[in-house]
Amino acid sequence: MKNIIEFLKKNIVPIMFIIICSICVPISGFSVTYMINEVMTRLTRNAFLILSLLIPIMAGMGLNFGMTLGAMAGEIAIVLVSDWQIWGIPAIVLACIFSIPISILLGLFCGKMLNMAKSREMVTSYIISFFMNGIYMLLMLYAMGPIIPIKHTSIKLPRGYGIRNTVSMLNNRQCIDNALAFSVGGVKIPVLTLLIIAAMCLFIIWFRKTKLGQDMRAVGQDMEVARSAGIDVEKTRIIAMVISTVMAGFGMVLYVQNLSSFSTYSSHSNVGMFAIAALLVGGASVDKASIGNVFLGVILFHTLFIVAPTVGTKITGDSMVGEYFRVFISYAVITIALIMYEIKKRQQKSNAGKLLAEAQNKEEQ
Amino acid sequence: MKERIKNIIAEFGISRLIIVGFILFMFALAPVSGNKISTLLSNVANRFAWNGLLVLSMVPMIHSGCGLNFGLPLEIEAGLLGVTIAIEMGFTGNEAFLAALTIATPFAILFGTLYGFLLNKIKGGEMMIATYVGFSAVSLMCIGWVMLPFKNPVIVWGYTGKGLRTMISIENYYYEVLSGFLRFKLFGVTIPTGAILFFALIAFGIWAFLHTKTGTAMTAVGSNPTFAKAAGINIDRIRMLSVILSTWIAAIGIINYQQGFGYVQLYTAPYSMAMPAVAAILLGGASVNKASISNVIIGTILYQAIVTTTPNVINSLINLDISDVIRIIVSNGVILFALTRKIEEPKK
Amino acid sequence: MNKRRLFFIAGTLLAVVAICVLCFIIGRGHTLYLDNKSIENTSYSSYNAIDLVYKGEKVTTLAARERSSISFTGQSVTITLGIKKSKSSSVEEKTVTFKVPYNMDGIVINLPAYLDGADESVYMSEFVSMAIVDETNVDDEVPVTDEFAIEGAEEEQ
Amino acid sequence: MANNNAPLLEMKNIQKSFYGNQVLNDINITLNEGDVLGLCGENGAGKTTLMKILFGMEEIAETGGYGGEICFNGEKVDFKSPFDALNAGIGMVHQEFSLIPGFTATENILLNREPLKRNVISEVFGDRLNTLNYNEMTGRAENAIEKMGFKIDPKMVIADMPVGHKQFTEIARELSKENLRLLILDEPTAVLTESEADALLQSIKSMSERGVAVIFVTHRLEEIMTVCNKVVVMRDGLVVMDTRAEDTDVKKITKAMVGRDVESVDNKSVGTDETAETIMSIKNLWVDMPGETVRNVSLDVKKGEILGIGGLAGQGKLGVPNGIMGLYEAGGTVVFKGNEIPLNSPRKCLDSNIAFVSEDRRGVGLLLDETLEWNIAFPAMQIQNKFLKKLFGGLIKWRDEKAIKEVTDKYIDELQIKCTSSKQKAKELSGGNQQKICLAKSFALEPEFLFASEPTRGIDVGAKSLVLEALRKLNKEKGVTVVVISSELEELRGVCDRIAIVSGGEVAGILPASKSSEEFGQLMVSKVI
Repeated sequence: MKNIIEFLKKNIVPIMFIIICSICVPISGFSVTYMINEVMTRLTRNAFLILSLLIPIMAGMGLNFGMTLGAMAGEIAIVLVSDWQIWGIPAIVLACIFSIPISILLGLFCGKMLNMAKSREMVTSYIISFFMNGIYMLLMLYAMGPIIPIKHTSIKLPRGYGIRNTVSMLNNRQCIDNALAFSVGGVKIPVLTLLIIAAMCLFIIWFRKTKLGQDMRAVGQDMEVARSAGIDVEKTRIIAMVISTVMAGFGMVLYVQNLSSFSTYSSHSNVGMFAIAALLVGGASVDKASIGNVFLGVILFHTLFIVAPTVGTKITGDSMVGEYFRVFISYAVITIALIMYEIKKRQQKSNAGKLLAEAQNKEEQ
Repeated sequence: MKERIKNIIAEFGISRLIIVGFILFMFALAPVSGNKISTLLSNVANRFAWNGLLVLSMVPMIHSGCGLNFGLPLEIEAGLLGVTIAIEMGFTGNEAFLAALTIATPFAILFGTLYGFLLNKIKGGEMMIATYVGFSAVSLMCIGWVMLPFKNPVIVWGYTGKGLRTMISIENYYYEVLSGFLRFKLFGVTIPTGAILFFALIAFGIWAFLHTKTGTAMTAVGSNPTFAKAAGINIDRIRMLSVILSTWIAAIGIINYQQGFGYVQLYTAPYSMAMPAVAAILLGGASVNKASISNVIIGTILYQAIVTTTPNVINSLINLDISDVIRIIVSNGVILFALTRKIEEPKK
Repeated sequence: MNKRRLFFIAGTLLAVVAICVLCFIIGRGHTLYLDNKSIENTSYSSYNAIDLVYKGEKVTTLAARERSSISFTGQSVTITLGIKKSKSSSVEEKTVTFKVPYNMDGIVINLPAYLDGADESVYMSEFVSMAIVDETNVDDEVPVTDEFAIEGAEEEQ
Repeated sequence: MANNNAPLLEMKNIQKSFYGNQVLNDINITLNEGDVLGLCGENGAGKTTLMKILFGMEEIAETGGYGGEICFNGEKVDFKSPFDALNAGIGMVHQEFSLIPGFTATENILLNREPLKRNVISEVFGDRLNTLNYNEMTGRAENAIEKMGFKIDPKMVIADMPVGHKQFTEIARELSKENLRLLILDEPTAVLTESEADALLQSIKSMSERGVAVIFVTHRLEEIMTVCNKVVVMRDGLVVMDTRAEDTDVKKITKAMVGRDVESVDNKSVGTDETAETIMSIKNLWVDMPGETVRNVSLDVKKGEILGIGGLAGQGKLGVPNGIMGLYEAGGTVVFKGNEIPLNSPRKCLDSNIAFVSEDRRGVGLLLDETLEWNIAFPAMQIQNKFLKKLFGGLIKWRDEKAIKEVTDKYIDELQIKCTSSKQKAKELSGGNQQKICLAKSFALEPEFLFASEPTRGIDVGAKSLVLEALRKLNKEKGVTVVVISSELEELRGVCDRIAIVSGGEVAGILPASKSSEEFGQLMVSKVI
């Protein structure tokens, strides 16, 4: 009985979500194929991004709210590539390659900053994402055009410099999804994207077996012991951050190729926040996350995401309630996960007292 | 003499010197760009009166060691509830202001107690959780604004008659009730005396509180919690008190902000209220566990100066609407700077 | 950084650069504009009707004075034309390939001139978009900065 | 290899001083291959500092380095960091575990020395992307464990391991280093059960047969006799005994460890009159204080006496006051002047006039960023509403700055605290003066009962005698019952009427201060767990 309660306590968030989904989905009245189709597209769209969160958790840096930096790098690369009128899969490949140097730069900056704010990584990475958002806007609104040559009017703002609010992806929309896609019973299965995501999972599993992966796990659990064993803690944490940012860059490119257009100035901050919420819904915690959490999380979180507005309208007759309910659920999930992590951290300290009391009356008998 | 200058600079902090230099540079450019310095200054004075209290609400929690109060949006909701209910009950003109304050107080105490109880449970991880508690509360309230049974046509959506509007003008309610009071011109600069007096009153209240027995206990809890515990202080009770105090000031602060700004902003407006207030108090020289009233005053003036002068000056000079970007970079840059400072642990 | 490592790194860099160049070439998008118009004071006059078939799929039939476009990636494009010179003549199939210079986004081909054997300078010209500045969404000016992912729900998440 | 007739390790006239007080003077130790040297001595005798010098810990270099010479393997060496020592072949197992909880034993044993396999990606991106060679790792770990002699499961994760196994994992880790020539064990048996301790002694024997020298730092004198062939006893930074194990026995070692040349200890105490009524009685107290766990202490304190509580470090003596004052989780019953005081709440003790001077000055005792005035006046203000002006009929209690300044200046000259003014920040004072501030803080409470925990630790000699004098004065003139907790036996014998010795989390015995230090020494090591 004890370990059942333990199991329940540990996975309170996924269980809660399963219950909510099982209530909302029937109410929404969507057909099964529609649901599966929707969840499949969102799964392929977001999975890569959420996978990029695993490495920093493994290295003990908590939830990487700074992943929006990687997303920004991906967006900058996409904008450049579409300005050079490159279409289809070559455009996606080029965008990924071009996002690497930018991601590395941003990852280094973020890693250095987090090393200066040890024990406060998450808040700092959260603020870094806003700070970098400011610099990103400076770059996109004022530097693109005069400094970085942008030819096409479809991308440039009418005033001649700066990038439009929304950049269209029409000429390379779903180019990867459709590549080897086939549909089974009305559900489109984008095989190539799934292959890419599977390759990423293999990389993470393989990475855990490398020396660097082992060092990261050691640093994540106890920095002092790792340092006394000779591991360069600072460098390892920075590498973890760089890898995560590069992966987030790729994830963003994959995410954007699925849409017909993306909003240059806001989609990266949405993406970051919803990826973290999805991961936590999958049962991950601030110091432990597995690939299983990613997929369970994506499916559960996005099922609710699809269903919420319609359920909201059905219950309250106002579609806005569904929208707000969706945003509330994401924030609530992150809050609960953070609170449980802090409480669990303080709990280990307090049960030593009980042992002593038991030891004493054992002595008396 | 050189020695004195050196420790003034160290005391004032190099980063703040850069920002002050930047602002002076802006003021120097003002005449060239065609706006009068006096209008700029009155702008700063006006916005100081609006935001002063919101920044002041940071002090109690930083003082008692709860860290930077990113949960400000939750506290602002208490104030918004006070206003909407006051208007719903038909108060108009200046009584609406007083009614809003009185109604907001019970909500502030309720929200403060819940929020304080939660923060006591998670000592150490306050800042991150406060942020998301704030956001959850605001998004929950968005649902609330739609569902709660408000009838008064002034504030309810015109066509559906259900759910509150996002922006409610308080033109004939308590607009400028404080700022307008004894307003006078000091060689061209309009000073909203009423609002500044209101701020001064609350600030004096805080200053006085910090001189009382419980106030001293709160400072001790902030600077070394184990010392306070050894001296018999009930840490959780003091932290709870600081959170309730901060919630109450924030609730009052948002109502004061509205009387200056002229509109009540509901739904998603509170989201973006936390960052400016945190940036302002850090700009004033506060650290993650030490903040004083002078930090609030200096910080708010500096921050508002940046936010108001840069757009007017730069726009007219090189007609580039860059102010929004600069605001984001500066405010988040300052917070980042504070977070990466090493706060010396009491043990070291 | 021993010799061996340097060799491998150089190898990978080269491979990456090669991939980029390849992508630039095969990925470069162009648009081919086809006119079935006569050109004044020349002998080339529009045909009765020309069918356009691209990659086995019938794109459209160009009547006189009509223009249509095909967008494609890569430097050259092959299309088959079903040409009816006049109302009564039979349809003559002809497969043609056009090479597009790298720096041009789009080129305009005047079919009658091309089919009647005119030289390149006559039948081909660069397509210059009239830089139509659509005043419609001028409110682009104000960047939508949704700092807190609040309007997260607006574009299909 | 250097000429192998020279001894493996020679430490010649080693000197070390911390902030002015001499911790080690003129230490000479020689050690040959395969020797097992038992190193023992009271706390503060300097043995841990000596081992830190040998192991090249950064702490030593940071606090001014050391005098004298170390020759290892015949060559003169000066280790700047633990890594130099490790490369030279010296391993050290510290008291607190340095293990990664989530890793298996194998991963811990080979931490940062894992055997790797090359792969395509690591060719390009660098060696850190080589994959771990798992079966080689298990192989190496197994023979390290077997070399160590005690069977532990290499696959088990440290977090689920019993405490003893963790210690063996660390030893196996040091043994897995091929070039290991000398292993330092710092009180390894403190956490082991009987059977595990014997297994450890067995593995030390097998190590020495294989030519690995071992320095075995412990309080358990019988273990030294069974396994060591050389014994070194240190006291007050001096080597007082350096003989072969056969020529000595437990009794001689204890005498060397504790016995001073008994100069006249001016103990003015008149001894406790047994007839005085008990002011505080403690029954089956347990306290969960990390490193100072109290298991089952029962003790009665007589009114008006100065009771000393002594014992070795880590045996629980510091846990007693911290537990009673509610700073650490505690259980049991404490009766003060007839009525029972609930535990785990500092307020209740302070309300019944019990004050506490903490051993952790900087962490618990002081508000480092506040002025001396606040530090001294704060507890009295909070608990007894002293130094407060009543405004509007007591509705608001306002800080009475004048009264606070008065009481601060009173104690500044009474305890001769060297400071620029009462407004100076506490962190700017020297150790001795900070301790006086903590004392003044408790005196301001005008307590009836005072716990003073390690009042003289880490302060200069001048301040020491002044602090002890102040405690004696408080007891004599104001009749305050004082309990002094200290690890320096001589000091307790100088100021207390009776001394209780805590060992293994329990009271080993209570003796009048006039008893000889050997008897106290016996009590100290009697129940060492």
